[in-house]
Amino acid sequence: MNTRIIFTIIVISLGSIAAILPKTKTSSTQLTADELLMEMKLQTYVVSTDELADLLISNDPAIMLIDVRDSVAYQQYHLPGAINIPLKDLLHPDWIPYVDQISKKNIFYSNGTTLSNEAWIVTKQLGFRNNYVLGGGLNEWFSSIISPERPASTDPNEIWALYETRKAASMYFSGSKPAAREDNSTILPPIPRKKKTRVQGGCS
Amino acid sequence: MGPIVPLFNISNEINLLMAFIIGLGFGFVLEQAGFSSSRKLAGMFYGYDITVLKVFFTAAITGMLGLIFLNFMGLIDLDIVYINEYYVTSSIIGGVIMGAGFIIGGFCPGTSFTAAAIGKIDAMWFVFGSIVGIFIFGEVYPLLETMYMSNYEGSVKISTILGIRDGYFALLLIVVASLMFWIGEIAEKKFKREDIIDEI
Amino acid sequence: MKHIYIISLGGLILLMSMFFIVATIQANNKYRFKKSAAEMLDEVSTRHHFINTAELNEMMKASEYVLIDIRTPGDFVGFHIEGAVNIPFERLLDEANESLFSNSSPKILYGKNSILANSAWMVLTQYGYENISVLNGGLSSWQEPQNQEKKPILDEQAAYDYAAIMKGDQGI
Amino acid sequence: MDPYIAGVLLGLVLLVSFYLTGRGLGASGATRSMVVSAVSAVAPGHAENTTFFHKYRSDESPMKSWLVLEIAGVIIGGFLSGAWAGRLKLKVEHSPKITPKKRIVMATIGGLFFGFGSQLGRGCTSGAALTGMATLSLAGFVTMMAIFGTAFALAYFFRKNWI
Repeated sequence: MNTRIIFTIIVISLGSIAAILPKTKTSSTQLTADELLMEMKLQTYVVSTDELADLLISNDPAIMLIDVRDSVAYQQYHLPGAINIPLKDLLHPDWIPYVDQISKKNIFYSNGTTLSNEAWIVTKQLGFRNNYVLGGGLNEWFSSIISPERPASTDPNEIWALYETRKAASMYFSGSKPAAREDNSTILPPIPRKKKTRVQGGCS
Repeated sequence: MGPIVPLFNISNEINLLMAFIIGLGFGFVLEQAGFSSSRKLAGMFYGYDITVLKVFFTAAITGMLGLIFLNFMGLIDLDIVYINEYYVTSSIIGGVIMGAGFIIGGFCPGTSFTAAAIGKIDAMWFVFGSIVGIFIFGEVYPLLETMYMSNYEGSVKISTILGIRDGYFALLLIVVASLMFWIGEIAEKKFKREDIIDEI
Repeated sequence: MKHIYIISLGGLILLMSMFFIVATIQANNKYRFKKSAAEMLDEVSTRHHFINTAELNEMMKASEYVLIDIRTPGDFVGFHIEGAVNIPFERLLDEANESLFSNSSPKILYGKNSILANSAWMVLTQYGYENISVLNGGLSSWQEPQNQEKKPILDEQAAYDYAAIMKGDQGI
Repeated sequence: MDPYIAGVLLGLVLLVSFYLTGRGLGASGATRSMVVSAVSAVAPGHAENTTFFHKYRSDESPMKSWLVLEIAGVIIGGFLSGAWAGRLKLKVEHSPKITPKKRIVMATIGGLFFGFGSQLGRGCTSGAALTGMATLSLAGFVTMMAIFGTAFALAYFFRKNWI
């Protein structure tokens, strides 16, 4: 038995193993299972409605609201300045520059939290950063900001203070519409995230 | 998780040190394989010594299987590993010119360095020739620029083009290479040149 | 020619030992994404994994099912659906639970509502586990069973007529 | 050394290179670095005006380029191996049918072709073909087939040089 035969046997067997290996993709941006669960548990990616109201009132240019509901629901009502990326189109090449970028803070929202949460998990798996979720979604937005519940007179001062802020925010959003941010055509695609670049190599 | 240098922001000095050590291994193996002899290299095209074919394909298969297994085991991120860019026209024309250079000169750049290192004078002239060749290319580059840049296809993998998984393609290549080794060894017996083999 | 055998044998042993070393590293790193993001998106869009209370009742009549409560142990002790086991969300991927999830019998996840349970479902599905469902609406829908259809996600139902409120048709 | 074992070792060197630095092996790029820095040193104005030299000109010394360091390793590694095997000897290797002078001319012409082709093809046998094949890149396979195909096709015309 010469070297060629030994070599052939070894590489053909290794090659057969390679051919039957399940298709897996190793990515350096992948979170470990524990990190993923921890982040979900701690809800670090959730923006509360009060925080969002603050950001919108201060006209923070660094936030981008993304409505992940279908376009009918978006047409009927959407938050000021929001763009519409229905969940099923999230990974459409046209939208990738919006969800995979570094210049803005993307906030996904839907009626509740389920759809936006799913959008976040999908983008997280791909290693996209700067994506957040509006906790409670539009339902929470309306119940807490647009029509805040009047606290009982016996409630402590902090709750009253919160109520007053919310009431002011409510006036802001239902009164004069911030029309400047309404026109979608003026929203430019954000700066794409610097991709993990391939190493320069070969003879160049 | 590899590749280590780009992922862990290793300093350039360490990277260069790694380059030197990798080069040591590269040069040692090339010389040990007998690639410092132009007549051994050229033997492949006349059938009396197919060492080039054996070493070249064995190395490519080993590297390929290694990358597939490393990726499967989660030890390397193939999105970062360099994949050659494919410019159809210039790859083919460049390859044809290099092929002509190979049969005329009897070396390729890597082997010419090892051969020059052990004192082959023809290899030193080959290195000189390649320096001149690159200089000429630099001078005539404006004339060739359109051709150099035409038909760009990106960093495309052959398995993607064929629409099969990397593993299948590797197995296919291994089977083809094994057949080539077998035929090559038959050719080695048929075109045997004792005089040349003794000399190199 | 004898040394060739020795060299190839040595090489083979080296290769095998490397393979084993790497294989053990792999064993420690078993949680890898088995489904791509696009596949997950498709799967999520079909929403076959949401079940309502009626379906849950139906499933609980069969002998083989695992009902998993992902809330904290404290909440679990307070109240839980009969027959449920408690695996707090952050412990889902612990080694001890691996056999439970790789089992082929149907598994139902529930939490306070369906949001965290849905996250759990997505993580487990990404890691390749199958035959897992989520109780639509979670424990709140179990405690107050409404006449619910399967499809509309309870959490995603609009609680208000947003457009009307914003137009000022309805008083705030 | 047995070619198959040498091949496996070369493959392992390639793999180590991929694992550590994410790039494969290369050779002609080092020569280019040297040419570019030589031109920049001798005729800085010319280097500035020529697109090609300008493109690859870097402010760092050429001795800080990855490929140049790698090739320095190749030369030393080759020398060590030659010393170990007792192959160190100044000589011109040629077929008995040609004179050493003709062999040197041929080697220089071959080098000229290889240098030119490696720039056009973006890499030589090691940088484009070997590394490219290991990463399953289409460019690697095309370049490899073009090199070996042409060499086989022209082998007949240059048989005197070798056999």
